[in-house]
Amino acid sequence: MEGLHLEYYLVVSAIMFFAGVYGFITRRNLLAVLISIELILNSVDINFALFNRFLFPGQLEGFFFTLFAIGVSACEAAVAIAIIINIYRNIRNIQVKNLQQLKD
Amino acid sequence: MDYSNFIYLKEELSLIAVIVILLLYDIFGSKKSLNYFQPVACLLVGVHLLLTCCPARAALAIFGDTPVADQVNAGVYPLLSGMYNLYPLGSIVKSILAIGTLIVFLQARNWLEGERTIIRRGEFYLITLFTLLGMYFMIAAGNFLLFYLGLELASIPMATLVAFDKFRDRSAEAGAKYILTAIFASGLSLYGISLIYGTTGTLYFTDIPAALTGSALQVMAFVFFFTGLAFKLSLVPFHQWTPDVYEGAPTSVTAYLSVISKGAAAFVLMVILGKVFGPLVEQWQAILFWVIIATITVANLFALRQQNMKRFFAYSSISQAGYIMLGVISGSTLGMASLVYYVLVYMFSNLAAFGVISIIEHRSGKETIDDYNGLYSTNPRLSVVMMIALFSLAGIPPFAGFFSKFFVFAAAVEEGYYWLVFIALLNTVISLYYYLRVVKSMFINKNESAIAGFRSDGYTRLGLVACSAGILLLGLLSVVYGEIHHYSLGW
Amino acid sequence: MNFLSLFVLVPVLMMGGLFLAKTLKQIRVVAATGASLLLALAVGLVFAYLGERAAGNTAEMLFTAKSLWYAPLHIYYSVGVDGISVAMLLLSAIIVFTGVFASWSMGFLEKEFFLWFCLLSTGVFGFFISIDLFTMFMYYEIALIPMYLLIGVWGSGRKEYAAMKLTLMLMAGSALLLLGILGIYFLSGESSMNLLELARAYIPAETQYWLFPLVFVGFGVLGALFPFHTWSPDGHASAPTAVSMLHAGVLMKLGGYGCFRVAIFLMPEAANELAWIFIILTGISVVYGAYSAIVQTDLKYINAYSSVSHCGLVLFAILMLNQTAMNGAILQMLSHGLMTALFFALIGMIYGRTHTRDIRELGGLMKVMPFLGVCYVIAGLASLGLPGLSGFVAEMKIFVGSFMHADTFHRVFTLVACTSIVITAVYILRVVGKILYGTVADEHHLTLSDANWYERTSTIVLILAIAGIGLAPLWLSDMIDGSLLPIIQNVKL
Amino acid sequence: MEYTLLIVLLPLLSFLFLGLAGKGLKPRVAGYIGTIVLAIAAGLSYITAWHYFTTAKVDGVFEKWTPLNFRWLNFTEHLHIDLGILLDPIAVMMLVVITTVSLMVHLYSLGYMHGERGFQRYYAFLSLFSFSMLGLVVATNIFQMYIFWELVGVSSYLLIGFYYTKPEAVAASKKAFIVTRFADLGFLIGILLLSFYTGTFSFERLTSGDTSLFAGAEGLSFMGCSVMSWALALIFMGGAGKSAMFPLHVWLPDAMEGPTPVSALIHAATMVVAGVYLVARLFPVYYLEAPDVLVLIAIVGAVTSLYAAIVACVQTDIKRVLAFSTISQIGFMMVGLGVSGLEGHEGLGYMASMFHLFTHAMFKALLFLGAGAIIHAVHSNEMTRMGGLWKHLPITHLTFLVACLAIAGIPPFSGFFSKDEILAATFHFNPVLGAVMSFTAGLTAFYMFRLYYRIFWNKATHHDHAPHEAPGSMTVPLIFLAAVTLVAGFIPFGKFVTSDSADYIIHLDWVVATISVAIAVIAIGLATLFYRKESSIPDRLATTFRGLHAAASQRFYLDEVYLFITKKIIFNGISRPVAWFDHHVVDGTMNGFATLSQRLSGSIRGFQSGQLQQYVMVILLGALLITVLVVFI
Repeated sequence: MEGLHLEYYLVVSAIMFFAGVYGFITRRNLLAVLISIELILNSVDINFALFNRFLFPGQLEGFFFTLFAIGVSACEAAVAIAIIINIYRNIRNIQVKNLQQLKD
Repeated sequence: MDYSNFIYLKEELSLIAVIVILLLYDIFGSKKSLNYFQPVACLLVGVHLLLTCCPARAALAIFGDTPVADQVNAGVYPLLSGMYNLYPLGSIVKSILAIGTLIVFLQARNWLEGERTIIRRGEFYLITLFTLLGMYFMIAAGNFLLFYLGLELASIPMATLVAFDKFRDRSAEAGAKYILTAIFASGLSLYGISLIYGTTGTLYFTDIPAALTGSALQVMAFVFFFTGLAFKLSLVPFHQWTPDVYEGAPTSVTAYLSVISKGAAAFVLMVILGKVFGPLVEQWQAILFWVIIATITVANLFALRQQNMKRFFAYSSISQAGYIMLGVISGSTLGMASLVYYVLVYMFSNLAAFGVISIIEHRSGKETIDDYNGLYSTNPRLSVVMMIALFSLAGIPPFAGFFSKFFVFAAAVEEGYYWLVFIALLNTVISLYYYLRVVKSMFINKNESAIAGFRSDGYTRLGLVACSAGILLLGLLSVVYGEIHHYSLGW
Repeated sequence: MNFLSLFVLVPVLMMGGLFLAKTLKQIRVVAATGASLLLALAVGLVFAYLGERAAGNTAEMLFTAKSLWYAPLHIYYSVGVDGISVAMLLLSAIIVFTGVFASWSMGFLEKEFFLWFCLLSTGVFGFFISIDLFTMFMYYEIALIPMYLLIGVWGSGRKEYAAMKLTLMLMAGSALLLLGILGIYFLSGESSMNLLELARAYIPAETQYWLFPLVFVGFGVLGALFPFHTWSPDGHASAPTAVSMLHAGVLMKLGGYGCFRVAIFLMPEAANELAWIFIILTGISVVYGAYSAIVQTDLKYINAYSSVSHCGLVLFAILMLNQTAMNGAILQMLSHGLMTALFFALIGMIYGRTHTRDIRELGGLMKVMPFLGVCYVIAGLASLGLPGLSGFVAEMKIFVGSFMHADTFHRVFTLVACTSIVITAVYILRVVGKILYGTVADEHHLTLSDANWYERTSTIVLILAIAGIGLAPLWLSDMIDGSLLPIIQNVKL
Repeated sequence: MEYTLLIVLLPLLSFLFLGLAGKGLKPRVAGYIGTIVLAIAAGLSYITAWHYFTTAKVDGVFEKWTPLNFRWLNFTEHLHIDLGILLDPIAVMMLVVITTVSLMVHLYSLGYMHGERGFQRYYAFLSLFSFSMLGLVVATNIFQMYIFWELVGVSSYLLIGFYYTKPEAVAASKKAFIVTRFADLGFLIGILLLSFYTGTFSFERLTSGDTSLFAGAEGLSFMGCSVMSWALALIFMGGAGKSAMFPLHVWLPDAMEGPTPVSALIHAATMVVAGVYLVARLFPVYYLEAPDVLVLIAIVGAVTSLYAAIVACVQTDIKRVLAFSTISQIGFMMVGLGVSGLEGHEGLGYMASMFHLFTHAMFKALLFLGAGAIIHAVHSNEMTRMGGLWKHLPITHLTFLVACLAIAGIPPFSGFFSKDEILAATFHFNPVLGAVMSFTAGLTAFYMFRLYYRIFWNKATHHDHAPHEAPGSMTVPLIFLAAVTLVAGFIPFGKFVTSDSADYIIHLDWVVATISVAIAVIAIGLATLFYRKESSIPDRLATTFRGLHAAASQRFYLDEVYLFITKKIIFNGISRPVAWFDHHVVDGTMNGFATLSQRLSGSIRGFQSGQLQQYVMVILLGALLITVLVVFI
């Protein structure tokens, strides 16, 4: 515990965050994109837990926030997957590049 | 805290009651009785609206709790240990949103009664009301947690609404784009909130300002947080989803998205900027300054050459968001009042326009500007409603849009934003150009094969009449603005 | 209720009446009744005003009334008139009246036409009775937007382009204006939108320096200030008759009136300091418009450029900041309003018969339609400043007044502006000679008829007004003079 | 004296009545109304003259009477346009001249214009003209004069263009109006300058000799001339325009396109001398404040006079000859004014000039009316279509001859007296100028008799039907005017109209008189030699002086110069470029904004690519960029 400062964890979460962003931007499959988003959300969860644990140990706000955020991200994933399935049903494909009917 | 305090939550509770009733109705109602779903939904929302509009003071007086009533009247009254804020202006905004929702419901009939959606019509009303509830929470939030939950409640169901026409791949594409961008934006926003929590140690709105130091990290946190709301408001550069989603989504949903969702976000943004990020005022004003310029200008430039009506209105609504932000940037009482008023007027105008677009789309399947050529000769009333709406959006007197624009400009000028207002004003000229394009196609252009004349159903007409009345009267009757301004004092 | 508000109420009621009207006859009855009522009101107002003044009422504005409208911004619905607004109201009423008769037989969509026409009149009348900046601005914009549809739907030629250009340019002008008004409101320290209260307040000089151009250019666009005048030729050329009449006759006056009521009245120091820039611009307008008119071949273009020249003279005179010139400017507004309306009415009537406005295709019309021909000559003579018609009075006031300016620069520019009277003669006579005299250019024209009763009504009323001002200008000029004093005093501070 | 108002007002009423109701009247009735009204006005003028000249003399000096003066328009407290009636010797004289000639013309037109389309309109215009001209001469102030000056110009415009279906007439009317308008610009600027420095328009104050009035302009000068000189020179420019002084005379010959009686009234007897009248009106001001301008006036007058006389020698259109002769004679009047002094005997030029104005009005009107009768008879203006008419038109012939003798300066016809005095004054002023004027007088005699012979003698041309004498309504005016021409020379003019309103005893300068009569006789002799019978001398002379002849018959190419200025410089050189500039640069800029926005809109459309991941990237980059900007800037 002593060896691991807050900063290390923060670095991890930041890396997760940007990995998620990177994934979102580069992956071609909608599901992979969705997974990348989960990475982002999880990095945030880590952040909340960390701050609560390290900086404001007397509170529970951060932990609660984490819990709620996890719940919400589950909902988001569910809705997103439902829509992706719908897309698959319509165009038999879930490649991001096929989502380009709407532009200009 | 005793249970009588629940009366303060009358907006949310009554909405939840409505939702529950409708849910049960949808589940257990017979197939025949479901034909009356729309009137019932409208009626219930109407009842809810009455409750919302009924001032907290009066409601409290019934329960004999006058001291609290006075306190509420004077300003913010925290409830649930500060998690929930009760303040009159919030109630006003909520009732505005409820009115908008009601009009959207009125106008949804044509679409929902179609063969592919008729079995799912109940869902539309329910999901819409859920998002409305989310917005209520956002508005009432006194803590980032509630705010976040409200935000998500307002945006996740929205994605299902966008993708509601599940057999149209455009609708699905729009839904996917919406949900993924929304999650991404809320991810950024959450990241920002986490950093704020990290640097201040609290999530309560009232405690944060004291702990803000203006450090680089906090500024970054703020910007990330801001992204989430800017996304909902579709401010440039967070706007790119808007045209695609607006075009792809069912028209009623687009209307809802462009007005209610945006209005709530604008109000909440202003409240949070003022209440929570007050110490960072210089930073956020600088940010808004450029964001507003970019928003109005870019959106106008894009709108210039749009052909699809819905897409066109998407860009129009982006630029309108820029004007709304003029109220936010001022940060003053005048700004707040003007913002709320602007949202109200904008709501009526945009809903009128979308009402017309919607009914034309469902009666004729046409939705490009050129299709509207010669509309006046076949459907004069619809054309006039559309024209009024467009003029109001462009800010032409005697329609209400003129007044709302004037007030946001006044608010910004009061704080010395002369250049900003100047640029915004020049942009109104561009916007006038493209609004007039539509007017031109309806009134001036000749068309052999104009959209055939038809008679719209009673609900739609009621909705359109309500919108037109709003557009015509809101400006001339100063009492509306006066009330809003009165309750905006000190927010 | 204050009876000035009737000026706004009557057009609104007319709109209601038109809305209910079913047949063409009913529409005409409503329009004619309303317009006559307005004219009667305006004439009554003139008498009431003169009566009050004769009775020794020296208040700056008469018949004032105000009621709070938007408290947070201190916006009142406040009305009041002085001699200048009375004169402008009379002008507007005359033009509206004659405009109704000039558009007696539009041929299609009469109801809509008159509805928009009434909305336009509402704006115009409202503008002149207002003494609150906000309502003034509101009415100003109300008057602008109907133009788009009036030109776009009922116009001719490149009407869509012209309508769009006109609307956008005027709106751009009003954008500047809005900023200026907000600036005045917030920087005067008075927290008032009332013109009279603002005039007593002191706007810091350095603020005036940037507010003045905003307001002046904002109104100036409508007053066809060079180089923002280009909406005018195209717009006028494409507009239907009554709209050209109302637009050139009254709407362009809104610009001059506004420059004068708002820009100069409220910001006298900047007016003194910055006038020279605008004097150059307006001086250019005057000469430039006249020269441009010489080579045009479309009747309406000729008249439109002539309007640029004449309206330039209005702004030019206003900037001289002395009583005589300003008085001349107001008279010029009246005079130009009447004669240009007459011109447009006649051009409309000629066009309605010959279906061309190209002077190369017209000729010898005097023989075919003597009444219209004579009226056209009278309009032309008024335009080139024949004594006994209104143009002379106004121009002489302007020239004498401007020349009295102590500064050589102003006097030199006055002389430059004077030269326009020669150029005016050139293009007016060119047109008259071309279209009215000579041999009939087109044999089909020989079968054309002279003016109808409604056309005669319209032109005769205008000619009477023109001659009335031209023959007995003293009462009018005195009425205006009395109201100029506050402005002059403000400028001299 | 209030009835003098009627003199002015009656023609106005007549104009309004004929103008508004004329269409419903029979042509003849309209003519009678106009004529009767004018007759009343003429009668009133004579009464006025008699009344004035018998009672206005106080201490040997004619007083100025102002029976009527009211404020018409305010400029400032002390600067205002009044309308009123000012009676002084010249005004009264002009009233008589104008009403007389106008009456004659009205009468004459009954016959001459008989059966013309627009007969009523014609009489309405004549009334309008009479009104304007009368208003002009009785003006109490310079601005009133300017007002009526413009009105006169318009009536002239309307009457020249009376035959509006004839393109030449339309062009001539346009030209007349525009050229005089241009001159009026000078007049107006002159008024502006004058009133700016003196603070008044009133003739009474301006000519009172009170030099303190001009103190404001003291010491101010522009380009070497004092401000007052400029002002007065510019005012003279107005007069020069109306009085067809070189080089602003170009409109007058063309103005002959109007009906001949109109030429007689407006373009010979009355309107064209308005410039002379203007200078005479302001004479004290000219004399005291800007003597240099008077010299200018004399020179302009002399040049005009000589130029017009030369051109007149080669014209073949009889009305043009008369037109140039008019120009030349007005030149004489101008010279008379230019060389005149103010007080007592110095004022000979002034008196002579006014006298000449009076006599010239009569005999020139006579000439024009005579020419009208001739044209009426042969239906042509060209000398070549005439000849040998004396036996067909006996009355016309005789009266014409009287007029020719008068203009040639043969005693005892009126022209002799007036012209001789001008010559005397000129010689007194400057012998060279006097010589030039004498030469011009000789030319006058020459071209008038050229005209006379070519019309009435020379080779008779064949006519389809024999020319016959004009009806009574036309010959009566001729006889009347001839009678006036015969006796007018004996009017003791110096008793009535002088520069200082005091008596002036005329005594003939015998030397000058002898010389000028001798010159005139020689000139008439030459003309007789050349033109009495058909002769080849003129042709031979024309070939000998080919250049001069060609130049003179082309009026020394002045019209071409004007055409060049208007067509090439103003129309093509200024207006077209201005219109081009307006259309392409000013308008182009505005359109450019529109195009620019459209272009910009087009160029950024790829930004909205429809790609989800790009949207997200933009969001992220936007957020980062904003952070960076806010944190580091």
